[in-house]
Amino acid sequence: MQVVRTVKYEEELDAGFTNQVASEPGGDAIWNCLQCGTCSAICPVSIYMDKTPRRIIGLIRGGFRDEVLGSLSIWICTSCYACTVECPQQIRITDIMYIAKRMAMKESQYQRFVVPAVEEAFVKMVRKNGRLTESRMGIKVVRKSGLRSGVAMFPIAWRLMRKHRMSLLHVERMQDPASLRAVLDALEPRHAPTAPAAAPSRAAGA
Amino acid sequence: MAEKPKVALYWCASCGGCEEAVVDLAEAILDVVAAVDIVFWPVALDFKVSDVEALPDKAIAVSFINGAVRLSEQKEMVELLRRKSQLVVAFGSCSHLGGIPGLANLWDKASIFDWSYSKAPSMEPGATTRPMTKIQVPEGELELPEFWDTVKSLNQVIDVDYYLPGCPPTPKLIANAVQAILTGKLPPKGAVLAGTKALCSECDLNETKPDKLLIQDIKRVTEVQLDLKKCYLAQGVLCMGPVTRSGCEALCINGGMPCTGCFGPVQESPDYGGKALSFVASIVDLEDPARAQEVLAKVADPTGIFYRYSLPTSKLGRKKMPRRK
Amino acid sequence: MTGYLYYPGCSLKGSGAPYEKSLLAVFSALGQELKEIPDWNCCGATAYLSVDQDMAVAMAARNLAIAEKLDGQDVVAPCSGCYLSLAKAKATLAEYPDVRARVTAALGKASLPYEGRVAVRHPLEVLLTDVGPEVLKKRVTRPLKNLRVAPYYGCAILRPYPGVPSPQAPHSLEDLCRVVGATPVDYPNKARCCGGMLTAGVQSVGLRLVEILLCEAKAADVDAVVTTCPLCQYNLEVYQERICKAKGKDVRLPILYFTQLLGMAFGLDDHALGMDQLLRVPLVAPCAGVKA
Amino acid sequence: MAVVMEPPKEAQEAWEPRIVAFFCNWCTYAASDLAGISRVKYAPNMRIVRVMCSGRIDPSFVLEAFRDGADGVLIGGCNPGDCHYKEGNYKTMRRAMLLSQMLQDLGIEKERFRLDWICASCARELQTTVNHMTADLKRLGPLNWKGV
Amino acid sequence: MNPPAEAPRIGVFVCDCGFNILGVVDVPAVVKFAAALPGVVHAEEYKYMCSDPGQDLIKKAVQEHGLNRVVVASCSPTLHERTFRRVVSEAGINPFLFNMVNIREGVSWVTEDKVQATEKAESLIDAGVRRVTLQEPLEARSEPVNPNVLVIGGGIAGMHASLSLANANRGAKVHLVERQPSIGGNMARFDKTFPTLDCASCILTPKMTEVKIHPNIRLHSYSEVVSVDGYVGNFDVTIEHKPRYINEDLCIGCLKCIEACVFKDARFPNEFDLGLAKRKPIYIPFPQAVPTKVLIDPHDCLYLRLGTCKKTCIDACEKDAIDLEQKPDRVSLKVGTIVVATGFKPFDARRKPQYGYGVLPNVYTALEMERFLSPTGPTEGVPLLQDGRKPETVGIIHCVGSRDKNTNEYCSKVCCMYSLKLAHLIKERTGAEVYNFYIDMRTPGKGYEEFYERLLSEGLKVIRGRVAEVTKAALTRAEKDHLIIRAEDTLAGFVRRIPVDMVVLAVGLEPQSDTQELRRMLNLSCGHEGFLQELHPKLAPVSTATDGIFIAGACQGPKDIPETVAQAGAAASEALSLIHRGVVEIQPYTAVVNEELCSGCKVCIGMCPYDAIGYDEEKRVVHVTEVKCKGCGVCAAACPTGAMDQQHFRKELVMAEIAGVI
Repeated sequence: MQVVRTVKYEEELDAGFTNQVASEPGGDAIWNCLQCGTCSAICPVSIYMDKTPRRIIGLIRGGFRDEVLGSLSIWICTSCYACTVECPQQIRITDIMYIAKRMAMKESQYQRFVVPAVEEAFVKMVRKNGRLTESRMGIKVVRKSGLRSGVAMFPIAWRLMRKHRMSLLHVERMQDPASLRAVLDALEPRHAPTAPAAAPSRAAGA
Repeated sequence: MAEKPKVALYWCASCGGCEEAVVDLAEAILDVVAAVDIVFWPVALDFKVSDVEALPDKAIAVSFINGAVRLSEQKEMVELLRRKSQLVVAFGSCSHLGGIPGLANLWDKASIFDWSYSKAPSMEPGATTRPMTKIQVPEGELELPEFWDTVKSLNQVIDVDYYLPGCPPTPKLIANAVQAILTGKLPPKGAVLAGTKALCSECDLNETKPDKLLIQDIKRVTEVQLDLKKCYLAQGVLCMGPVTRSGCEALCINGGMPCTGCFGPVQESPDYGGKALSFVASIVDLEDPARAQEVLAKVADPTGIFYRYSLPTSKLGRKKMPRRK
Repeated sequence: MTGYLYYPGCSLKGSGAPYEKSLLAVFSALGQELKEIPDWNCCGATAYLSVDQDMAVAMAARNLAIAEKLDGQDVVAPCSGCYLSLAKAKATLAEYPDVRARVTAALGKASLPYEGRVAVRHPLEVLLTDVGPEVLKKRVTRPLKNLRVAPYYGCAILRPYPGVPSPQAPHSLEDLCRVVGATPVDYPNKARCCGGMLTAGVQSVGLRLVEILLCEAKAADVDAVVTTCPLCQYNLEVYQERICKAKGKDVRLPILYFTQLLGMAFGLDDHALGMDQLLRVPLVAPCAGVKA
Repeated sequence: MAVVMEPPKEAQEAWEPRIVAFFCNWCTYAASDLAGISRVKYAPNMRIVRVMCSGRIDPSFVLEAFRDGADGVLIGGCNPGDCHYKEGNYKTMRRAMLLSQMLQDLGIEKERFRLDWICASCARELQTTVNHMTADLKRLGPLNWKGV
Repeated sequence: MNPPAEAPRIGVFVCDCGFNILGVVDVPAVVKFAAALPGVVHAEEYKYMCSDPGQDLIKKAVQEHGLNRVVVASCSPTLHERTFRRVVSEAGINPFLFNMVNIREGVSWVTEDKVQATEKAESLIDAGVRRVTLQEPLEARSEPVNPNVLVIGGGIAGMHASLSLANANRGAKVHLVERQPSIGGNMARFDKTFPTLDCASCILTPKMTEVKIHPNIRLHSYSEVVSVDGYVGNFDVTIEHKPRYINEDLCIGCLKCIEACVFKDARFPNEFDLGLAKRKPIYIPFPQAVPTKVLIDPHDCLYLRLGTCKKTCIDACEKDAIDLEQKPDRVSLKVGTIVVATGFKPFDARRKPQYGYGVLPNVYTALEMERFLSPTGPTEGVPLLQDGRKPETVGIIHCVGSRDKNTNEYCSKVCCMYSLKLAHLIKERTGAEVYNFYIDMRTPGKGYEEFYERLLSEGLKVIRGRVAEVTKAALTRAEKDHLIIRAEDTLAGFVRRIPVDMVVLAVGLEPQSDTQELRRMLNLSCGHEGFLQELHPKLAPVSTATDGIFIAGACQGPKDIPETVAQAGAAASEALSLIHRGVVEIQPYTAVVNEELCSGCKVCIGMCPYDAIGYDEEKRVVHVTEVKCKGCGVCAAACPTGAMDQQHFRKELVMAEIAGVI
């Protein structure tokens, strides 16, 4: 058992963090949170999160930037919007999770974790072909999360292929992916507002 | 009376109806002609402006000026007559309120010329000629008076002593006025020589009105078989009686037509259109907005109907033209 | 012949092939035309939103813009995930002017003006409202009498943009079951998430969610689970073997699409419904070799 | 000269639209009091003239306000059915229908004359109405009827 | 309008109102501006104009400067117009030669920019001064106040108000109208009340009987107010007595008819017990009902529904009180004041499907639990599960429908306390383990926190976490055949799933469903949530914008019984002060016609909903019956010639104000 200092001095926190989140679409009502816990209660995967959704919102309001962007919670969220619908203060918690993910992605703060890597692969493939090919995606997931999981995935892929629901040869592609890229490139990458002179970030919280 | 009082009659932006009205005095005109010395009456007698200028100031006992003021020349003439006359009487709706020509204040010189000289169907397409105030021609320099953007009533140009309302004023009214002037028994300056109350007070059909004057629909005169014995307004036909000054003895109504308001407003409420609109909208007794909108839409042209004779002397006076880029 | 614009989405071209087959079969049987949006692109799903908001919205909005350019008929998105991405893009563009400015400018460059006129709908709602239960019932030739079914909605069709009425207590699948003569069972977790991308990313958590849903369906002793989304169908179907091995519980169950259920009741041919492409087929289906 | 002169540039910036608001005592005036009590801030361009019922507002008052230099006129009354005197606001509604048509005929833009039903507890609605109207008028620029 | 008699000598008094105005408006500059206005001979600033020294300031200034008109620029006229008019008249000036300019609610409280606020204040004062210059002296009219009082709603609020009024009033009648067959309202359904746990019926039944026997109270039970016209001091009220099919004067409440009814078993849901217990077609809502008279439900009674029945009830009744042909009858009466005490309706738990009310077994609302706990309730005081067993574990969920923007955003104030009370009673009666799920335990009243203290020491399990859902999908063996409550224990930091046998939903309080009709009938207004709106939340909590009509209890907003009774007393005293003064001042804002200008066109007559304008045949002009005129001014605006005008709001005054504000 290692004794770790848990108190945070104010200057270690990022005071502007809350408004950063609030200024993004979907983050506007974050200041109204009652900390009532409905979101954590309705969330199907909150029991697997290192910090429950309620605590994430509380941390964002407190300015605990590193704890939030470094947490597992934002990656385990399956965006099923149950919290958004149930929140008595109508805070869009799912959108706030996305905002946190985008910030974490932009500042590559996230720990080495499979979900962000998978999502980055997804984006790359869709940018190239305009559509996703499940088989190729499956391979990428296996590469990212280690060979062991690949072994378990193999029988599934095989049976799907026999049922003509998956194929290694066919690549699902738009006729003219360039027209999609024209749209995407016209949007200069709007990285989430980076933190102002980010406070010296300690090791991510326990 | 050593000398017969001099009288002048002049017409500005006028349809000539007021001149007609004088003639309508029929035999009575003979007494008038006998009693006065007409020194200036362009429509009927060949007097020249120079004749008037030759007269000493205040020489004319009374000038009857009809028609609205729309050209620079008319302004000069009425100012001249003002100088020369002891009394000036605004004769008829145009000089009293701006009259029908006053409705031109919904446009301005540019758009009127644009229509009359280019866009009107009678013009060949692309015609661009415009009237000029000065033009050199072989014979010399020709002049035209300046055409104003805004039509004005007489009292917006010169000081007016009395007003004879009506389009045109009724012969009886004219006779009384002349009589009053000749005998000197005149009300205080600025008075309108007609009734002081609204027309309903002297209209026989007023008794037939139900106590609560409320209508469910508005009909145009052509859309309904009017019961001439009953108040037209109660039958849903727009009659401006309640808001128009009395004095005409309900001439039109006795002729089977609703009053259109040529005698103008009573003293207390100078803006005729605002009051007309208010009472019409108030008596249309409908609470459902859609139904009310549907019926009120039958007042096809509220500005034209409510300000038919009095746009120049209304509170706003004219339309504010959109800025042309 | 009223028509709709059809947005298949990547899954229906892959593991969701039976969904596309049965959808097209059922709609054409009902005389409803489904015109595939020409050169549609991926809706961005949940991944793009984690990378860049504008791009995620633009991805989905491009498809809507193409739909508007055609004749602005309603867009039908069978995959609940795509339905959610398209609806979310439309809502974000309507609510946030600065996002709208940037995205419409970008779409403009690809000469795709976007005004937000087009409606995004799910085929389950289209069938029950535009077509209506009576018309469906008339078309049923082979009522699936003693078929016990667990109606499973998942989350994207319900939240946060309800694709079917009364999102907190949905009943559209139950209504559909009654139309085809099947008996819908009371399935409390019918609106609980199936794990979505988690079954690939964090398998321990994803499989647990799937296990809960399958155990409950098993406990309700049903012949099949009916879903409205290819991702839910994939999760509930392909991991059954692993869960049986790992947890020592028999959770094997056929996982159908509601369009397949309807197609069977219409008496359509099994191949046309992609029944043979399922890993496990309900006994009542002809191709299961056993006559109803 | 009918063409309206453009006010000089810098007057444009310093210029603040002036809204004359006729509020009925029972509903909209009560809402303005509630806005005060709840510190709901709104554009200061509006000046309230209190009357007992929106039905008291004579269209001539509106014409007078525009002639005297108002850039916008707002009438606030109770929702139909809520009038303290049973039916006063129905007359207001009908008069406003004809009046807005007449004002547009006279070149006064539609946004310059508004009739809004604002109930006694609708402080927020009052705030949005005043702010929106002020923004509209800033876009339209001064009416400046004296210059017509 | 005749010109003002003497030259105007106006005094302008600008109030700082502490910092409320001074903080934003540059008052000294405003005073300097006012001093320079035409007609103003004196202008000064003071900290609190409405205070005594402030009022004396005015009187002194009137003397010193010979003022004949006064303008006070301070708060809203709705607050202090009457105060300052009294001061001005005491200083010898006609009270209507006074004008109040609102620069607090109208300016300082709603404007950020100080310069613009000062400019706005100055232009409003300019308008106020121009207006006061043209104002005419008027006399307020006084009307007699009818001593009778109408009280709508026979719950604890209505009963207490009626008793306070009836005890004070020599000879005047209190008409108490109650919609249900018996008075008692929602409180009659409770078993115990917090925080003292004294039994609801023990403190309620004596009051009910007192109401029954009080000579000054005429109880109209099973009746509704149908229409209210008139104004303060003179309301014409029509009440409809719904048919009980029993002659109330004859029935002595012996209840023999109930036994004799053809329906041997009670099969129809009893509304008083929220349908949990059953009753016959002929019934009495609950044993201590007042009046203790039976009634027949026409939807259930065979004869009234189908017209065929042996009518055994009639034979059983010795008093021959049953009259199956009874029709509703209406009675009209005059009252001077009205007290509205119509109470609340509980939030319909079906609007929260996540809690499974009406779907899952053993999920009840708090009101239903009150009936279970009540000795006269369906289970004689011991809450039971549907299978008859006593519950071993019970979960009470707070804030059902309240503090939730998807349903009601407001906090219903009483649910925390009554949930603690229910927890205590359930533990006492069944020995069950009770969990309370709350967001904030709100115990604001006297003895409330101590009550919470007591519950904690009794071992009540409290979990700070708003419940997300109640489900029967068990995940572990222990959860089988239980209702699982899923909530995050935010203090412990864990999401928990707690299996219980029974769930109680602490539903919030909502306005009655027909508040809108009641509001229109009485010319009142409602707040955003739908409760009746008080004149001023702090200064006039039981008065309304309509003089003579007062509100008390939950109809004005969620509150507990102590506060309700306090408000009932307050409403009674407000009504009594009007009654004892005997007269009430009516503002002289009536219409007045200028006969020289009236053409008899009759446009104005149709404008008046109170028929206050008549047509004089000989003079061919209209005339105004001042008593009937309410002073709205609609006729003045419609008059085509300006002959009709409204006192104190004459055309010239409004035109002057317009000129001032621009």
